[in-house]
Amino acid sequence: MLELNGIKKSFGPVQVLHGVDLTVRGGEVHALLGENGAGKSTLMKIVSGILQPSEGTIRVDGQERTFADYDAAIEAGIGIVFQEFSLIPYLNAVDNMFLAREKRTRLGLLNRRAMRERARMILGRLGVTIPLDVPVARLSVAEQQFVEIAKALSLEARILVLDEPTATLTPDEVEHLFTVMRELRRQGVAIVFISHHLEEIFEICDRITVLRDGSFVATCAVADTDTDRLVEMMVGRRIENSFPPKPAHIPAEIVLDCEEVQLRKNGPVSSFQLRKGEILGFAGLVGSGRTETALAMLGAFPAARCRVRVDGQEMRFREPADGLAHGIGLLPESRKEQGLITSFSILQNISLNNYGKYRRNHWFIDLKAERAATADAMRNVRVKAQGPDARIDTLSGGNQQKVVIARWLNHQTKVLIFDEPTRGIDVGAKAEIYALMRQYTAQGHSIIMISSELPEVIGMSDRVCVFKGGGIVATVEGGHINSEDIMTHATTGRTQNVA
Amino acid sequence: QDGLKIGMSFQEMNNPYFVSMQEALNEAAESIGAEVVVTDAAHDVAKQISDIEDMLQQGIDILLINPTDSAGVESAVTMAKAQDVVVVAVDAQANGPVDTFVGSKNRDAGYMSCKYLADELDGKGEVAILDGIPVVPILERVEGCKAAFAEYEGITLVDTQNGRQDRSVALGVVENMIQSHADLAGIFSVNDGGAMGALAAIQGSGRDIKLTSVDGAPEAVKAIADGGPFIETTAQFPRDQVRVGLAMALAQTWGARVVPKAVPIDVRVVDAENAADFAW
Amino acid sequence: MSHDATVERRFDARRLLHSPLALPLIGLIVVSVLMGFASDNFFSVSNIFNVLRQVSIVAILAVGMTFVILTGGIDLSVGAVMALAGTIAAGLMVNFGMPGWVGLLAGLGVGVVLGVFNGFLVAWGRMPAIIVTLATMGIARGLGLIYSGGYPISGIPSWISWFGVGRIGIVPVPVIAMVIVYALAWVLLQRTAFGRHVYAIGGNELAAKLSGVKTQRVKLAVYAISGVTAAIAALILTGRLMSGQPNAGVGFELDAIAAVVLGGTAIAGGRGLILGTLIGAILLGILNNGLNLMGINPYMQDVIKGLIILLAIYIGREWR
Amino acid sequence: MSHDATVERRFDARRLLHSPLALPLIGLIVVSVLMGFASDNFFSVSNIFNVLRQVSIVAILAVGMTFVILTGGIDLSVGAVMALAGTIAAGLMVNFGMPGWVGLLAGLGVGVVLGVFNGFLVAWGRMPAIIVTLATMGIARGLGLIYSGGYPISGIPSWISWFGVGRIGIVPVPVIAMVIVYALAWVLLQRTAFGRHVYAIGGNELAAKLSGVKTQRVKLAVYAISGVTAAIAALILTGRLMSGQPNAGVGFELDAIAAVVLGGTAIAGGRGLILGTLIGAILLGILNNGLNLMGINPYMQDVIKGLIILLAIYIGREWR
Ligand SMILES: Nc1ncnc2c1ncn2[C@@H]1O[C@H](COP(=O)(O)OP(=O)(O)OP(=O)(O)O)[C@@H](O)[C@H]1O
Ligand SMILES: Nc1ncnc2c1ncn2[C@@H]1O[C@H](COP(=O)(O)OP(=O)(O)OP(=O)(O)O)[C@@H](O)[C@H]1O
Ligand SMILES: [Mg+2]
Ligand SMILES: [Mg+2]
Repeated sequence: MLELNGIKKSFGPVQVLHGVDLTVRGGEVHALLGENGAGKSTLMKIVSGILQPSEGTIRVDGQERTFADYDAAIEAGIGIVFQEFSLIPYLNAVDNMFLAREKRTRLGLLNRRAMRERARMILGRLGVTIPLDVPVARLSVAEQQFVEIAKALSLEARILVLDEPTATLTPDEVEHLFTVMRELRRQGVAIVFISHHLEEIFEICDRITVLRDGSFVATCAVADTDTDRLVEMMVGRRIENSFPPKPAHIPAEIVLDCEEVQLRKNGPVSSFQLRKGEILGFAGLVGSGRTETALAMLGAFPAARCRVRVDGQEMRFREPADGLAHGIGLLPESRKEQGLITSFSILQNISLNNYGKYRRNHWFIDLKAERAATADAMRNVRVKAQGPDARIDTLSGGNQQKVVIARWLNHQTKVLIFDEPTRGIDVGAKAEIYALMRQYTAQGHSIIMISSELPEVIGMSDRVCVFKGGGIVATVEGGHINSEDIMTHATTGRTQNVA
Repeated sequence: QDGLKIGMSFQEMNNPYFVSMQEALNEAAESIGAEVVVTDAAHDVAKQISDIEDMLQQGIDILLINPTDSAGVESAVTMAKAQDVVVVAVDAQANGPVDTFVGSKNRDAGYMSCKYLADELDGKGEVAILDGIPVVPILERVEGCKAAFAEYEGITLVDTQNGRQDRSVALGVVENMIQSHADLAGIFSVNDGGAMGALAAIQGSGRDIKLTSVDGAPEAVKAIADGGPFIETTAQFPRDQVRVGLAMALAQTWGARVVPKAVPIDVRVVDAENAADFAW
Repeated sequence: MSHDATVERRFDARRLLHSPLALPLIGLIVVSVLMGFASDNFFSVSNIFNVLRQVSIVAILAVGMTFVILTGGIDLSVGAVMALAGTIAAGLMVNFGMPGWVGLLAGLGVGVVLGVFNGFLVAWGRMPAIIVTLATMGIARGLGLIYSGGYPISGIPSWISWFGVGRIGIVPVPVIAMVIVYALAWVLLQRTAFGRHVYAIGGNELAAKLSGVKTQRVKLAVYAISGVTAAIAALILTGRLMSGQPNAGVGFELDAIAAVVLGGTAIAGGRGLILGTLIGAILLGILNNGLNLMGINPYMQDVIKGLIILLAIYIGREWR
Repeated sequence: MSHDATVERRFDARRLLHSPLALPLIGLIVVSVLMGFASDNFFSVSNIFNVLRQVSIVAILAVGMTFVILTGGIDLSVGAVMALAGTIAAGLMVNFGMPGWVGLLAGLGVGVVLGVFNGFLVAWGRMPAIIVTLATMGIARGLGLIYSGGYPISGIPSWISWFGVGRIGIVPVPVIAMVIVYALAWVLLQRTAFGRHVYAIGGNELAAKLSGVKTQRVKLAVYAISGVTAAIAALILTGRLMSGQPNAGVGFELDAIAAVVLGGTAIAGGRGLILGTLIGAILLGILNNGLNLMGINPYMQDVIKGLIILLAIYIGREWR
């Protein structure tokens, strides 16, 4: 149905695709795999007309096509869910789904009822209920992701591209999505699916194409391969057990004591303690309040109540800067909106909150020291880029995430809150980041890791706080850190109500 | 003489009053074969100083200055004199070593207009003043006007508002004035620009309010000739101010040593009787 | 049962309070009541129409401004474009003896041309709106003054004054014009795809473009609309002043922007309601009128107006 | 070998061309050369210092404006704050017989207070900068007029004129002041953490805040800096005018914005260089001076200036 031949793409002097071939048949789910920066998103942007290839041909149904823009691709039956959100924050879900293809009445006015009904139907198919009257900015990240998917589905595309749609979804929601994908496959739709979760690949995909550094490596059937072989194709080497061993003993010293957090009036009250050198996992379903709890501690979310002790001292942070001053840093969950300064270079992004380290004569930045330190930090997390001066928006999604991680690892704060740290990170890099996290705690620092990836929570956490409905319902440790226990708490746990 | 160069710096040029000055200047200069440079300060003193500095760079021999503000232009006047340029202030006085000042008798103008208004109202009734940008000539007109009103026991000044000498601003301000004073019988506007706005407001309200003003602008004169609420404007003579000013300056370049320090130019009442024959 | 009802009632009141129109409306009511106390004339029918008539010009300019600001742009040229449109219209009638309607059409044409000029440079030229329209402001003012030689152009056909001072029943014509313009703008923004696209561009231009919105065309259109509303305002102004005034409307762009923002529209674009703009414009008009009626020193009026605007926006910030 | 060398050379030229300063500089050179052809006087030393002296006031205002715009804000009050600072300074000297330096300090105080007022409302009040500073503009103008009763205040100690018309060697004092202010601003922006934070806030305020930048303090600081530069400009203005002028500086905010944008700073914030602003201000000054020297009709000057600004920004858009 879709056939790409010898696609090449350069941005200025940098070539990012070196002749990629890809054939997707109707009625199959085709996985596109590769490390961060391998060129997956770029290839899909070419398919959907957002970028033009430097060389190579695109065939749809055997006919050679060139797409001047996304509209032209849509005409040809192609729909895409972008890796970066493309929703309009202040419009509601319906308006977003039908943006630029509104249904009209005979008078040329908006047919709002028809659009609403159709939106409800599509969202129903995805098995989610989303409020249709509020601006999408008020929806959770996962809800936004579903709106995004619904938007692509509303196109009735025959070729559907999903660029990391599951990165922000919980297992349950992923299942919903897969059900819909299977249904579409049955109807003969060709689906290109990008994900860094290999287990998902094996669950839903029929065939796989692997890219490495912008070059085509291989296409094969899922049945003919296994995880190790895939990883080797992607990374060019084997990756051993991705989670580093957990330390046998965590000292009892408490660095952060969150005595009382109540997100909303009449909501549940939770408390937890973070020990020196431990990784404390925050697990829970989407919207269970993990992010908000973290933000509330730093004064970035207006919680009804919040009492925090740092090293035994009562603190009241009004903004993240106060938290930083006391050694608490936050890596936010949405790198683009909350993490990166898009107009800055990689170097400037890494040193953003850390000029204290490169000071000369008290006031001035020591540019040389800054450069040296950031270059190190970049190497540590293996950012793939032209150099420290490259503009952030020329990096692939995963590499952008690595830059934010580099910023915080470089900062060496006593406590680091990592909100979905490996979102969009490839398997190889993930292992390295896990190793870095362990290294970090081994130095006596502590980490709170908010994650929607259960294996990650289980593999990395020394203890796990399980959230539900805005508060902690259970804290598990030791042998209880397993998926059954956590999921039970996350779905059935009872929250304490405080009058 | 090898190319006499005359510079004139106006405070504003989007006003027929100053436009006609410029026309008179161009005619006069042409008749003696002199070159003219004109600048428009757009009511900005700082720009006026820059304008004059630029003209001095061009080597002007005579500077006619129509100051936005008397005090503010002093440094420019000083600089001009330092380069032996003859400086004549036109329409409003300038501080510093100005050679001659040529300007209307603004206090008389305000006095005459308001006396005319009071007489037309038979010496009784509520009146209001439509004020303008606070520069000396305008302040003098208001002062003269108040002096005239004070001579009539039956006249009460009930309101003073600022129409910024702008037709559309004045229109709104006078509409509100009319709303808030049910017995308003007369309005004095400090210039014709504001008066035209006031006239529109009065006509729109359908009330019987008499209007006088200062300037003698073509539009105002026509409105007076047509009859209606606008009954009088005390005319100034912008063209003559420039002509006299230039003459004073020329006299100095020819070597005159005792030119008058100030040449006041008369103003004249223009009303329905003589409006048809009046033009700047 | 009764408990539930309370919850429901409370919920509704909150909804009402959280409507983006709530705050401008409250501001309007508060200011009106204050003015009513301070001046007996304020609540007379004749004064209310007086205020609305005075408001009409800025209110109509603010319609185009709302479209532009919703896309995240700004149009500083509206006052100058209005003046130029009025001047050219009057000039054609007076100096070239053309019939009134030709002049009016020409005025409209001036608005469209300059609006398209702005829109083209912003959309296809990818230049910042603030600087494009600032330049256009200078150009339009200059052209008006060159064309008229600095003189106001009077002597236009007397029926033109109907647009400025006429009435239908007891309602002034400018007020009717204002209502019609607002109604059209409301339909465009709330009930057409074009309107959605205007909001979408202000919310996230890149995302809108990726979704297939023809962002350049839409941007061109909003500046053209701003040009058209400037020309309509020029028509009313010409009718009110019975002349073409090359200097009219200096600073009106700032009043129009103030009206839009007071009306609750986000200056960064993407959020706002056209009815808010109407309320904002009326609020400003009432301030001007009320402070005049109270006979406050005009210099003091600037200060009070500034403080009230700050207060209104400060209280309103929660709603944005 | 020779092939390689070519490639390298070409690459370097591109780098140079892609510096954000390249375009403003080219614009400056082109306009200067044109003006030089059109007017003999243009390239005389005395005229160059004349231009720089004239430029100094707007150029200094534009420094504060650059800081503010880099954070994604805008300051429309600079002209009015400058006028108020000058008026108060002159008023204290003349009406209260205070020594000159007390007056000057008071003027500086006015700038700081109004700057902090703006910054406080923008940062802690979370109000849009355009509307806050618009209101402050009205308030500052009103206060200046109330304080002075509308009259300019003259009769200040004569040594104050040194700041406006004095020279050190052959270099006018305002030019020296301008150079010092720009040097300080350059250091602040390029060599301190504060400067990086200014850029970061303009690039992505939320990200900066979550990363631990004290965004509110930084924003307060940039508006305060803008107030300070307005007060410095007021000092020079007072020296030039030898009086406090409550009406001075109307529209200077627009000239300052134009200088910033012509200098290549993105109006949305996050990107730009202070030296670009200097070049932009000089470019504007040369246009004013050159068009005056050529004896162009003042109305026409507005049109030409507008067109040249558009052209400059249009060509420059690729660089942004
Ligand atoms: N506009 C651009 N200019 C220069 N280089 C770019 C640009 N866009 C992308 N690249 C580069 O192209 C390469 C491929 O990026 P792409 O986004 O396609 O990666 P990806 O495979 O989707 O990675 P990820 O898994 O992290 O999303 C990256 O090295 C990136 O730095
Ligand atoms: N800006 C907002 N306005 C209103 N509700 C919000 C907003 N942001 C989040 N919420 C809601 O608050 C709840 C908690 O969200 P939070 O982001 O803390 O959850 P989470 O457990 O971190 O999950 P996620 O994976 O979505 O980040 C969710 O129900 C979400 O819909
Ligand atoms: Mg990608
Ligand atoms: Mg979260």
